[in-house]
Amino acid sequence: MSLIELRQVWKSYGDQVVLERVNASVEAGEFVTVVGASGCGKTTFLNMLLGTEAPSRGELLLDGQPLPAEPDSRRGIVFQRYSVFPHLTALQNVVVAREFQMSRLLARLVGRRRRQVRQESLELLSAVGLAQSADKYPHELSGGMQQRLALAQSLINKPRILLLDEPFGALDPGIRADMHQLVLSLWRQHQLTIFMVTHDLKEGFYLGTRLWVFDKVRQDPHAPQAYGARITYDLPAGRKAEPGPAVGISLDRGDSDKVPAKLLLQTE
Amino acid sequence: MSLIELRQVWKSYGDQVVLERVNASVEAGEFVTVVGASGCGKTTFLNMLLGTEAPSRGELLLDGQPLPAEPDSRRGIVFQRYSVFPHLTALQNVVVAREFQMSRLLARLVGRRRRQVRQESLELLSAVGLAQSADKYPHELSGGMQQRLALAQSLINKPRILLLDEPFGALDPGIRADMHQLVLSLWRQHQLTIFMVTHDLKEGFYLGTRLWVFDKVRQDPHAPQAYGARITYDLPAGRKAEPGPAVGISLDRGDSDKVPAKLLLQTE
Amino acid sequence: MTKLINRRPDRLQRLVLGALPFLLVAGLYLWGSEQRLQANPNDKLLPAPSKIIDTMERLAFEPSKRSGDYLLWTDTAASLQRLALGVSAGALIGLVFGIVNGAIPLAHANFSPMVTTVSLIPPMAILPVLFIIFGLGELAKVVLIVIGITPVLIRDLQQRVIEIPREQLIKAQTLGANTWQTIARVILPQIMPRLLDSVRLALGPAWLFLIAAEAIAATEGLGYRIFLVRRYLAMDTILPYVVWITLLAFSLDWILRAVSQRIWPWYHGKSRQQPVATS
Amino acid sequence: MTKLINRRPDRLQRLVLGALPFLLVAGLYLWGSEQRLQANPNDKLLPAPSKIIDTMERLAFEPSKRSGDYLLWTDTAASLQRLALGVSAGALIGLVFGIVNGAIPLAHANFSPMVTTVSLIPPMAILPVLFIIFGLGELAKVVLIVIGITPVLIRDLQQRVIEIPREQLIKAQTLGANTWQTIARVILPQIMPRLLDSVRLALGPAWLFLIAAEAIAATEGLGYRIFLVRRYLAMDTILPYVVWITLLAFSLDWILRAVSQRIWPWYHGKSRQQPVATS
Amino acid sequence: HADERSKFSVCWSIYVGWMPWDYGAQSGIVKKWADKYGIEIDVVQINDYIESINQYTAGKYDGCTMTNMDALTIPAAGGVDSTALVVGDFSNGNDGVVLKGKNKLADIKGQNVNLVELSVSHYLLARGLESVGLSEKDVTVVNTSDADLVSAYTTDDVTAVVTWNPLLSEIVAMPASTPVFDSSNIPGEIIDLMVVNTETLKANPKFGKALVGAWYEIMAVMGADNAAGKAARTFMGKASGTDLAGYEAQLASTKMFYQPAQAVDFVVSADLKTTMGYVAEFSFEHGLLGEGAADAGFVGIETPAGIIGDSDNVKLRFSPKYMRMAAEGKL
Ligand SMILES: Nc1ncnc2c1ncn2[C@@H]1O[C@H](COP(=O)(O)OP(=O)(O)OP(=O)(O)O)[C@@H](O)[C@H]1O
Ligand SMILES: Nc1ncnc2c1ncn2[C@@H]1O[C@H](COP(=O)(O)OP(=O)(O)OP(=O)(O)O)[C@@H](O)[C@H]1O
Ligand SMILES: [Mg+2]
Ligand SMILES: [Mg+2]
Repeated sequence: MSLIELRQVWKSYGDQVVLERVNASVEAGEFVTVVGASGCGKTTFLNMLLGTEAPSRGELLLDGQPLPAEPDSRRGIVFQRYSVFPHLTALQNVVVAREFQMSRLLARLVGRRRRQVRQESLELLSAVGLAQSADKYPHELSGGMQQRLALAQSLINKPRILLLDEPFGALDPGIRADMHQLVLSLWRQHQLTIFMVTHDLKEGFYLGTRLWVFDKVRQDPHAPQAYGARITYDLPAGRKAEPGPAVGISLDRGDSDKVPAKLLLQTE
Repeated sequence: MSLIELRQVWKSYGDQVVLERVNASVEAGEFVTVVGASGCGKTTFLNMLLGTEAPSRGELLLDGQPLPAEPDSRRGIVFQRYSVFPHLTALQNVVVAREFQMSRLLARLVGRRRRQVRQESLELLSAVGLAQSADKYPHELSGGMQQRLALAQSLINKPRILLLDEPFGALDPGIRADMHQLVLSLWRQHQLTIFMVTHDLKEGFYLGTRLWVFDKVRQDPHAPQAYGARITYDLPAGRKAEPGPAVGISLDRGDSDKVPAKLLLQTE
Repeated sequence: MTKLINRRPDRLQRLVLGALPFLLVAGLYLWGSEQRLQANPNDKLLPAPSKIIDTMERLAFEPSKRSGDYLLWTDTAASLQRLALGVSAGALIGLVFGIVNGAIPLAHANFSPMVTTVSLIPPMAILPVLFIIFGLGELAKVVLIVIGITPVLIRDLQQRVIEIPREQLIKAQTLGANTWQTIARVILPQIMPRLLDSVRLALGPAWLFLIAAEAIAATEGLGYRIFLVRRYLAMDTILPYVVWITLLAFSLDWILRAVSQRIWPWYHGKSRQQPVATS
Repeated sequence: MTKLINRRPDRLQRLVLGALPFLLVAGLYLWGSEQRLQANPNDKLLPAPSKIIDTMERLAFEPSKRSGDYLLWTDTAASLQRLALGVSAGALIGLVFGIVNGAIPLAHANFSPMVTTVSLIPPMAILPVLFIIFGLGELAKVVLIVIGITPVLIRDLQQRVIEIPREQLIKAQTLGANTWQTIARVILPQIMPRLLDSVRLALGPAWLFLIAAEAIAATEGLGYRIFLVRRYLAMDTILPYVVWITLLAFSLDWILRAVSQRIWPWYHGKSRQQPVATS
Repeated sequence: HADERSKFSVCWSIYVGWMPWDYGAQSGIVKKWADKYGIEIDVVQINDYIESINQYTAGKYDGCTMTNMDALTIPAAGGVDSTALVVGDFSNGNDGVVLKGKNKLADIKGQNVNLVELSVSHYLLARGLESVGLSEKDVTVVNTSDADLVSAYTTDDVTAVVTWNPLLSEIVAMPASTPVFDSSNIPGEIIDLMVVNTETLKANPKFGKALVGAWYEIMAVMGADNAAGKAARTFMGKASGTDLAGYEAQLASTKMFYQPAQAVDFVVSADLKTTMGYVAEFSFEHGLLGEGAADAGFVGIETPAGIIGDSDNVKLRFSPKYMRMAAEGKL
């Protein structure tokens, strides 16, 4: 049985058909990257997987069961922005995720369990390179560090599926390359199934095991809203091949805890 | 005589030295692209050219004269965001620039002069591909269209120097490619001198006639603020060579007036 | 079970839920009124609805015995006129000082501390001073409204001006604009819809000061009537007057918002992009 | 010549410019007072500064003959206590309803229309009703403040809750949080500093209602004293009391801001990134 | 249906004739008398005069100080059966009409007159106008809150006011002000009372006895021309925001009934009935008796000289019963 299965899924808002007849099945452990023109429904698709939107027609199955209509801890998410809690330090941002799970009433842990969760969380922060910034608030972190933190936070409760909606869209190109490595290593290590939306086709090919292109196959020039997008290409992507060698001027000036901002000049 | 000359320019904010001993001269018609790590002083440098910041030490000459300490119409600018006036339509955004110049008291034109300025402005809007959107407000335009508008607005008063501070930083990669063509054609047509800050080294090489890399040459680990950045590389860049052939899946679906959003798959 | 946080009422549910508290209040009133009237049929505190309707009919549709006026309408006209004058004057002063303080750093340094100080003085405390300076006529009432709302309007608007991205002011200068042109073509038109927002917020205090002023010296007006009939505990007049004032306040707010949306589409278009709560 | 829009005063200039209007007002007062006192040495309208200082000394440092209290301090204590009670109660109610209305769509549908309606009623208009319901004791004064500020606080805070990016609420749910946990760990802590902001804004109206309430029913308090001596036009008491109230209002505001900056560095850190005006 | 109780509260507001209540409460005289009858009486000050009457009418207090006219138009017209337990004084110059720059009452014609509308000032104005052959139609009445009359008078807008003390003396002291008519021209028509709920009084005669007993002990102290009397008057002056001299000036224009016998005589005389007839007429004309009132007699008023108006709807009673006990030393 596939992990995720979509059967004839339609999604429309009022008159506007956003997605039509989407069929697909995804196995555990795949890394699906999703590209498509702006406004074609990529985020809508992710929202359906997340449970914040329901399909208008068709079935969306998780482990063969209809997907619950609201987010839960089986599906983690990282948005382009606003993915971490601004009022908590980096460490607290990760700890709180465990506290939600382990203390249903107060969402606060004390004593031994608290120490244990702190320890776990610190390890995960180290894994994403934020050990030195554990006590900083998000506003003291750079954009890239915030997205690392969001990843760590999403992973501590061990979701089976990780949804990423242009997680690197707001980052500098140099920092992106580092994030790519991080996502790939987390994907392997935690044996995740990842859906990632990106605007960058190259990124899609580079990261994914499978690349989906969303596009409309039918167009009515008089009623542009009448038809929705579908998965027009479902391509095997380049994963398993390691990234090509990068040659470049590296303006590396990492402080001890910062992941260096690199400007990579890639050979064309 | 060079158009712009920098002689031993320093810039510091209190204790923090941002730029130190910057020397350079730029001739009319050059296209200088500026790259460097985040926070190294690129925007500060542009601000000095603009006149909103003054050098702490050294001389900054325009046509051999000290640069005036505030912005004027000889230097146009396009920022990453907020570059157009949200309360004016696209056409009004361009017209207002002429009105500032031609009607010192009311900044309003009437009658024949008004019609003439509207005509001029419409032509410029056509040149940047916004003829169909002349009566739209900025919030009705996409990010790329807003930046096109900002370019048209900056150019109508014929500045000698155009300053661009990561003008495409907030745009999708697909749209960027179109913007590159536009900037290059405007540069040629209006015989501009351009300074453009970018985070993308490739973009810098591709667009400029000359590429500057800002970086610190000295570092004091105990006082990271003690030393500023300088122009560490001043490279001749690839301009005059036309862009390499782009092969790819084009998800072109431009409405008649929208510049198509392209996803380019470039050969590596 | 869907989490509470995710459960959204549909139209009908919203209507029913929203009406509930009003029905509850109405029910409580009816019950209390019945109780008291049983104990004392002349009780004035919670008059029966029929009594209230009678009184309102009289105030709205029968000329007063003493002056021959239709009291509700003369009161309303008098109050609305004072409100309009006071709020317009306040808005104008707020606009001028807000823009000057916000746009010109020297003016900000000059006026801002004084404005802050004045905004901290509770106008009620200086009523006697106001009367001495402005007399007791219409002027004094309008001035009380102006004094009550203007400092806040100025601070609001100067803040709004400061929040205009600096990029735009620089941009205007690179297009050749001088200070005056920048104010006239960049700042003023962007501040106008924000002025209307601020005025909508200021209407609450404005009503307050209007009623306070009318309570102190007047011959007509909604606040005058309420405080006059308070002398004989005529709740059958006070309660419908309060409802009427609330309705007027609501309509004014609604009209101002509608006007703003019509005149400045770009301003509301901008917020359309973010979901706007309909609180 | 630098454009006016670009000219920024340095520290000294700011100080001088800022002090100017105050000096002007003081000068005008002295001149006016001198004029009037020459014409009529018993004039009460603009007492000489020496008279004001005498009166203040008496009020602050001599026990009152009647009660043995130091009037200024008992008045201040009484008023501040009422203010603190009213504002705390208002803040608490505002917090609870603001969060519930903002976070739970069903509650929003239920309460929001009522809150909007109540916020439109000018509290002054229902003063008579309030006193009848709540009596004239301390309770009534506190309740007037509560009624005056709470609807606005609720609307403010529910708006702030709605403005928390939806992404965060979804994120919390993907981390396993239920509604209650989301409120306790995500919404409440983020709303607290915003509550303090709203409270600071509400202090102005709170002072207003306090003074209005004290004018009608009290035996001590700053508003009471002003009201009492108003009948005798004792400007030598009224003026310094107004200054004192202004000072108190200013200090309260300052303290609240300082507290907020100390407790919630992340909140102020965020705004540090944008230049914050010091209006 | 009122029950027998042991705790009572009465309210008062600042006015020359009511300051003794404050003195009685502060000096312990009220407590002494309450103790004597085994009850407790709370004496509460309320700043706003109208609010104090409203509170009494709403049933929050068992007694309240007010004038005869307000007793008729607020509690009595509101269906609360009230008894004037103590008739303390009548205004004998304490309320007055003041003109700025003019010196006879007839000059008031055509002017704006600032006063507390529907109060005894309004009544005084009406009586004054009558005396010079004018009517209310000849002037414009501007409702003005009492606390603001003094500052209002300093402006040029205000040329004519009707008010009471201490505001009256402040205003008269200002330049170019002439008092042209005052309550000494209509002696005995503006009466200051302690009004209590009739049913409460019936069920609790002790309450009436204690209040009246206390009142006349206070009167004895304050009326005496000795150090103790002076101290008491100084206290009252301070409490009302002025000093001994100011307070004595106000007393001079107030006909205080220091002896209970004086008050009893006043209440039983037929003049009271005539006065209350005027007051009822005035109140009816101004709509103060409510819309349900068909004529001035809608609310019945009981005086020892007979009932005025509807004897089936008697809501205001003047009874010399308790004051007579005081006069006879039976308390
Ligand atoms: N809640 C909604 N109500 C109505 N229309 C919506 C809603 N959410 C999305 N849409 C519409 O659905 C379409 C798809 O939106 P979506 O955000 O999924 O696109 P996207 O592919 O993620 O675009 P982008 O690349 O810009 O993020 C858009 O036309 C959008 O306007
Ligand atoms: N007005 C100012 N006051 C104090 N420090 C400033 C000011 N403006 C800039 N700086 C500091 O100067 C340094 C250079 O800033 P600048 O904005 O020029 O960098 P940048 O190269 O443009 O960075 P980025 O790539 O992030 O845009 C930074 O450390 C910044 O904090
Ligand atoms: Mg999207
Ligand atoms: Mg920069």
